[in-house]
Amino acid sequence: MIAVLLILIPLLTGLAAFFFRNEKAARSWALFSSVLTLAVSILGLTVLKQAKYLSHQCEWMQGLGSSFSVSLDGMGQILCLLTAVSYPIIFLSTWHSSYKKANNFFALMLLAQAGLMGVFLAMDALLFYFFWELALIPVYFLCSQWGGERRIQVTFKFFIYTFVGSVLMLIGILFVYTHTADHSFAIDSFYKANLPFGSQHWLFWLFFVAFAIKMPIFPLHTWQPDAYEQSPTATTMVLSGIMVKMGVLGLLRWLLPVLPVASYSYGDTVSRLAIIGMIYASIIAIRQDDIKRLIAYSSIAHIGLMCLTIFSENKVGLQGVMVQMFNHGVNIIGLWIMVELIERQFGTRKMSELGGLAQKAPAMVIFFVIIALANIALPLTNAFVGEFLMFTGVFTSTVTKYNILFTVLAGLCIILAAVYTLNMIRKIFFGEANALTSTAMDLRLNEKIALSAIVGLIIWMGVYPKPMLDLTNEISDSILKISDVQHLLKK
Amino acid sequence: MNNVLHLAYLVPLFPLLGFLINGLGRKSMSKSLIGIVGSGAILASFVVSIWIFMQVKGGNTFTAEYFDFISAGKLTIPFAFKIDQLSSLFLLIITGVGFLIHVYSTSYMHEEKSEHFGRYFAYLNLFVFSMLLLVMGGNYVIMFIGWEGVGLCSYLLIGFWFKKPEYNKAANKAFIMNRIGDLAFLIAIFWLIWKLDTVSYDAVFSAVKDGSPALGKTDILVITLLLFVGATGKSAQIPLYTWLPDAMAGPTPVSALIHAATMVTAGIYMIVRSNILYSLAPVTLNVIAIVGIATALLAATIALKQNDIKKVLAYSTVSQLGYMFLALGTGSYIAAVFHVMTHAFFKALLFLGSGSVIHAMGGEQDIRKMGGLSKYMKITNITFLIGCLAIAGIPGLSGFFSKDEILAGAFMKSPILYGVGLFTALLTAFYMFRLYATTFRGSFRGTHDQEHHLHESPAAITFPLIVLAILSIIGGYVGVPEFIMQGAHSLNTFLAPVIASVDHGAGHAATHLTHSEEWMLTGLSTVLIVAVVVFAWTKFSKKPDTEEATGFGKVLANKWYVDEIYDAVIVRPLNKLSNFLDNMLEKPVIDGLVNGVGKLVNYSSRQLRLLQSGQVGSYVLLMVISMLLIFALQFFLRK
Amino acid sequence: MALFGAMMVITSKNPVYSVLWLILTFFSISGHYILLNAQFLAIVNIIVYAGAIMVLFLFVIMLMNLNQTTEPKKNRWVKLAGVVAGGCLLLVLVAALKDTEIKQQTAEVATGSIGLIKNLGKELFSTYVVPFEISSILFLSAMVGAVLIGKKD
Amino acid sequence: MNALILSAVLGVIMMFSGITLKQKSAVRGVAITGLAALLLANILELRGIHFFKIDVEGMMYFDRFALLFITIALFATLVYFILSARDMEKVGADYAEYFALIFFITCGIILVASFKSLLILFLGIEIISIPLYILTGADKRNLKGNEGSLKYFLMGAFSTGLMLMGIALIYGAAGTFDVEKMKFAIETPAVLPVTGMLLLLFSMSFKVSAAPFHFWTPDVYDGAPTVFTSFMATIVKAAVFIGFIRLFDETFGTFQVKWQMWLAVIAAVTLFIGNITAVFQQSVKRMLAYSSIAQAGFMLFAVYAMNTSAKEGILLYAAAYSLATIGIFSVLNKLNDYTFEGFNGLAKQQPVVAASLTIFLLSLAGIPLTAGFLAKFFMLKSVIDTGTGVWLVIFAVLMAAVSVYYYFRVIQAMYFKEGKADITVTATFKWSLVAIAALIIILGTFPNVLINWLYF
Amino acid sequence: MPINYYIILSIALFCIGIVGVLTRRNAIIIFMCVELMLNAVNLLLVAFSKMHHLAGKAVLETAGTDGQLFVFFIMVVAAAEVSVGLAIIVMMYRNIHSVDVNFLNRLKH
Repeated sequence: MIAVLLILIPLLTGLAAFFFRNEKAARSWALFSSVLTLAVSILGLTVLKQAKYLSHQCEWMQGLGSSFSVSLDGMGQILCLLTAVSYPIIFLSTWHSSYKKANNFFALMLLAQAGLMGVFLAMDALLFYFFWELALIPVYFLCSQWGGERRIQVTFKFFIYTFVGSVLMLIGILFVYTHTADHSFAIDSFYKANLPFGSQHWLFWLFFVAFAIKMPIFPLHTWQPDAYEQSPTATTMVLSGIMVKMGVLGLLRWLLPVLPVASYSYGDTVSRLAIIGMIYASIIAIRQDDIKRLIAYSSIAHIGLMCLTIFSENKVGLQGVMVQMFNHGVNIIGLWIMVELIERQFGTRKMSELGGLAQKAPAMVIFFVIIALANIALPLTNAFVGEFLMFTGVFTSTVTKYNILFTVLAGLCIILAAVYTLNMIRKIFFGEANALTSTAMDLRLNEKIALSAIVGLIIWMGVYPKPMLDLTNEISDSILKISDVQHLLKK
Repeated sequence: MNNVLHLAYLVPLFPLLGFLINGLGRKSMSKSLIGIVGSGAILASFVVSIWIFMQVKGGNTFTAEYFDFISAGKLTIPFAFKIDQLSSLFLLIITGVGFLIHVYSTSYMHEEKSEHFGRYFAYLNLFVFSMLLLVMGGNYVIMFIGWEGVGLCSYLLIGFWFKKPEYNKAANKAFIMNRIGDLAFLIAIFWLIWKLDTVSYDAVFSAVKDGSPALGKTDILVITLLLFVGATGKSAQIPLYTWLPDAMAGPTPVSALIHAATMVTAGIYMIVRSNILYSLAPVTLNVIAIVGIATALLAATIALKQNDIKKVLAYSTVSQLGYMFLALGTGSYIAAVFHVMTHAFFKALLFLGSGSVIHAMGGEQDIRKMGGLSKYMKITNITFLIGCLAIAGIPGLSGFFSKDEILAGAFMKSPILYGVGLFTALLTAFYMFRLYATTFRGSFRGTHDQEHHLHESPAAITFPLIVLAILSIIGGYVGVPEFIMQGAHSLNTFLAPVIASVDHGAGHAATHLTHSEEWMLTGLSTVLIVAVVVFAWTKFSKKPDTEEATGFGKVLANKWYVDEIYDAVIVRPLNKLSNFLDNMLEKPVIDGLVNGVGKLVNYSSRQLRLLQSGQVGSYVLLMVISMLLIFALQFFLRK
Repeated sequence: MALFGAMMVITSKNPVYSVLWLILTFFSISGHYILLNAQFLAIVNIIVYAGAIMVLFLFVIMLMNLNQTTEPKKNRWVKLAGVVAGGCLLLVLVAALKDTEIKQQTAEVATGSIGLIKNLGKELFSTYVVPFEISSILFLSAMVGAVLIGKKD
Repeated sequence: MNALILSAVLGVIMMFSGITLKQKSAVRGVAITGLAALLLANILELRGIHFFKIDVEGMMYFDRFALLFITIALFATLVYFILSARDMEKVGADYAEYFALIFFITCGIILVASFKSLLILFLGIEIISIPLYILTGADKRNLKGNEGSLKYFLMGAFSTGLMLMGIALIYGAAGTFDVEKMKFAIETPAVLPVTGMLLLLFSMSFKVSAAPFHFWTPDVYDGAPTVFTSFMATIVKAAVFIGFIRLFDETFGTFQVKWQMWLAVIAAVTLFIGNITAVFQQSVKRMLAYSSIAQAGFMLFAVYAMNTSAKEGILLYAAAYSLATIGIFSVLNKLNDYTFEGFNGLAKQQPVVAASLTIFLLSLAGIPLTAGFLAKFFMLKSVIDTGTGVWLVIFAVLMAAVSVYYYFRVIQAMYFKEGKADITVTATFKWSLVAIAALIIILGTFPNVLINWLYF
Repeated sequence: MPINYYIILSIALFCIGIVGVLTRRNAIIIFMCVELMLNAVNLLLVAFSKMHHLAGKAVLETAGTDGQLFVFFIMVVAAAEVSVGLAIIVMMYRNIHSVDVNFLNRLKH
């Protein structure tokens, strides 16, 4: 019930939002809806956490062997919570950004939320694919309609890029489907599918490319900086905070357990790509002048670490990834809020044109510094927990021989992250104020609330991450159990 | 839980509260209130620390676990504090010196706006909190939290005056260099987890002690090396020392507290904490000794030609830290801790004294523009002199005892180490008295305006100076060498439980050298030092070293060009690489490939549509040709 | 003769000659029909094709005054390509079909009664009545179409 | 059978209605009512009620598959009439005759969908083709229309020749035209039927505009009056596909190995040419012509795979593709400017129309939750089910991604570009569009509606 | 007469028709060539019809009739086609005063 509600609320309210005429009303409606979703999500975490509330299955396309099957497992809980938490924050923080045809904007945002929820909840491959695409369409319209100057080409590139990935995945899904014993798209059948080792190898790449584009993994990442740069910031938050998690979730739920042998044998290859991407993106981030691009590259680096960890197939690591999915989402949304504030005030995102904001906007700088530090995984912030566990996972991995090398190389990104993040802080906030920034205004109440929520989450998850880690315990075990290659090979 | 030391959480709690109150209320609170909250929090911690120290002294050590910080898979990391001799001693130093510096700051920073004043104290409290976490942590992860936390506060405080771009750059540099070390530290932690599935001190040390098969010789070697790399970052050793002199951009009390007394000694604390591991890794010890002595020498040479009062002290700090590492490398862990303690006193004193001078000079830091200040600032003059004597190692003062112990240890390890160490000590004495003489002796060389303003600092400044001066004098008597007075080395006795007694490791210096040898060494060094002091004093009182350095002096004045080399070897190539990747790889190649696919599609579209010529004849011809092809292949090739 | 006629159809410069050659070809094909004892078809062929259709062609050609104008030369290469392609197709098909599995069978020549109107008619109006009716739809539509197109507006 | 006879009769009625009814709206009314009756009659036959008891044994075969397709085709035609009938007025004066011809084409469609003898297939295809030649040239003063018509005619006649040769060769081998009585052995590589089969393959490929026999398509679709392009690009093409499938399933099913490879090649080439060439088009009409080629490539998958899911899928595909394309053409009809710029800013002027159009385009592009996605899904599934031709599938989806490019150009023009694509539409038109869009979504979400029919 | 002869003859006629379509520019002549192709088919069908009659008449008296009937239908269709086709050509001629297919190049690319 919870699972269905999580999809239905944004879907229905989103559709309803199309019919609002008044911007203010649409905005409030969207906020209301997102808070409602959040409430439901929290309800699912606390009061109604018995299995019967969390999953739902009903007939749908039974002729095809597909059913409408949604369920909240630990990973789903985390990601749905992330989605549910992000939306109110996004709406709050962009309360003062005005959009042409705001009703459409909010409607599409909510529809995107429905799609995202669906992706995180779907326990049926076809349903998963449906939502996968469905989340993309509203985002396409959001970016193309309300984005920056080059929005149309850039969004289009993004769309086609991800579309290519997803149709490849569709073929993979279909192929696995034909090999399931009961001709079903259900996730359990997929896990039990008796796939010949030979076809696992190319199937792996079909799936991986789809997820890699979404995450994105080097060298399939080039849509991302452009897309982040050109999208309206509220959408960028969705894109980078939540949407990239689709890829991570895909790897965890649909790749590792479905194709364990191939995941094992290509683990090193993928890890290498991930590491190259991490270092590459971190280095490029150093010289970016546009804040959005900088954050985009930093996100590539962070996601690369998740990918690396996933393929080290190690419990600590997987738990780290799941926690980090939440944390990364929270942090990067926080960063985008800052970017939005800066851009709205000064009309520029170029760091070279900013500077000295710290004098005029002390509250802003505090929030920014905290979030930025969380972004570079300073201890007692949330990202530290995630990254620590992920690195531990990589380092103690038993599926690769190169665990030490991987960790060290990936670790370089910690240093590089400090370099570009601190440079960013310095260039934006420190130094003397210039003509542009001397008129700066500090945060408004709504922004303070949104940012406080984020900072609260950062600290909470950084100091006491246990509740979240507990959520990941069972699911990471079950994923690892299914994808245990040694066991399979013995058979 | 029953142990009273469970209350140890109070120690970091007070600074944390102070941080929160000052941080959130900095706009609404008055400066005096901020000062009281800030200093009071530390005082409260100090009081609790004394109580803890008493408990520990009474033999009560305890590891207090509060909650599970991280538990994932087989790994469980509790949020735990370990209270034992080592940490309680450090608690005293941190909260004690910290309190004095807080008091000092209330006056020193008084000219800042209330908002920034509050911010300053918030940072300072946060720093103390982090430092306390570092030393109290019951496992490596908690230590790492503190470890990064102090790095953060150092970053924040160096860049405290955020309007000055170069200060911010210095802050960044400090943080990034620390991060390099931190990475090594982290990897060491991962290694421990990999091999032992735990990071708790107790578990790790007992595993080592019991010779757990999970942890081989190589593992220990790598872990210790990595930890040491971590320490070089935090404690400013070669090759990661260059941030520390730049860190002098921060307010002077900060330099005193963070960059002299406490934070930079974290590396020493870590190694002493893990001394069991190190004792099993002689190679690492050798590396530490060499790096330590090299750093000591290098920094001392640079200090010879510096003209910024704080820079001199900064290089002196680096040099002294090198000394401490030398001690660690020779296995004299207690000597290192001893030196940490004495150094905390006299270096804090020196920094605060220099702060007093700077304060009086209206922000001027160049010693060439000072001189003759002893006339105007009596207390500062005397206390500063005490500090200089202490650091130079004049007998009777604290520095003498600790330095002597280190040199003795070095001699036992290798006479070369001793020789270089002694030479460094002489250099130290030389540049310190160059500094002292140039600043306080001779005649005033500043502007008339400045001279007019010269005055003794207020009590909030002089009080800490006096206290620290007293400590600098008497601080050494907790570790009076055995050869002078049997059983007077109370520090040795106190710390003995936390130092592993590993048979083949290098034990206490005193047990291996005869008393007469020690007397001889001590005598030699004392005589030489006194000679140097007298030489420097007389030389620079009369004719201060005001002209530009030339020749080799210029190399020294420019810090051996290390910053330039780093810039050329690392920073600029990295920036260039970044530019290169962005402009030459990212856009044209990778994105170009992606766009190229699009262009290819477009191009082929343009070409393919030419096939649609509009001519029926060619349409039919193409159809016939394709039919022909299919027939031909069907019948003649695909039989 | 049929082949020769056919060749001439496609090589004659003057459309009228082409039509005449085509009529010749049709006649020769009709000859084959008679040879195969398909008298009905032979007659129909001559009436419908050689008679009606070809007259229609001729009529149109005359209407357009095309008899005088020789058509402009098509690009020689295109022509050559056409001939080569057609020739190759012929070669391939002949090569393929010459070994067909039914080559031993023969067509009944000059005997057999199925080609007679009586038999064909019986069959046409029994088994093939539906297609026959359907062809009326075809004619209807062709008629409507021809009127629609040919009508002056 | 109900539908066949009725549609022939309706054709005749429409011929005369042009004379008796002076009001164009009346003609339209008759046509729409007639078609609705036709649809009803067919549905009744689907339920087992036959109006006419005619023995068509050996000639036609009205099975579920055929009847279902006929229903779809008739429904699509009805939709087409509702949306576009008014626009036929623009073409020329012979309003009633157009309807008559379309009804005759419907006859042909029914024949092609239900043939059992090659003779009926031939007649059906000719009944479809001949009126189409005329409709293409219906706008007599339009040189493009004339040209398209002549091209279509010449090439169509040529392909008829190929087809007849094929039929003749097969007759030579089998001695019958009845598809059920032909039994070709797999083992012996019979040259005669293979040649005939290939010739039929070529001519059918021509009719469904599969590359490299597609050349007529863009020119004809572009030249023909837009209303008729809409009809021939959708319903007619789908019908020929049904014929294609039936032919190759029942006649040549036994030596699938012989043609599967070629079909794969043709499908791949078709996808490639259709999609790639569409990318650079400036005119939406011509783009849609190429897109229809591309879609044909996808539909060829059904012929390639020739299994249950292929047959289910081709019906869905026919419905999805026809509805969406008819919808797009109906809007295109109202525009003056057929280039992409013509759509600029449509979303501002006509949000409802633009939204429906977007759904049609998404459906064509194969985005989930639209019928178009499921249709493509079935096609892919059918091929993957055969266990061969994975390369083909991968190639196809890559091409589908290319197709997104040109479909979305229209969406971009409507939503993200400034312009004044002002069209006037009636409320009926608007809500019909919305209804179709809703239908597409429903088909895409709950395809069982259609599929269950197949089994009941 | 062996059926092979007829097959080859028909194929030859058919191919000549194709070559004609390929090489000529006059729409009417192209159309005539198509008719030639149809006639080739007719001839082949009749030949096959007789062949099957010979082979199958023992079983069924009317064996092979269908072939000839098919020819009949082809002629029917051809006639219809010709009427429409010529109408189109005439329409074309009225508009551009030419029947040269090379001038049909308004629609391309």
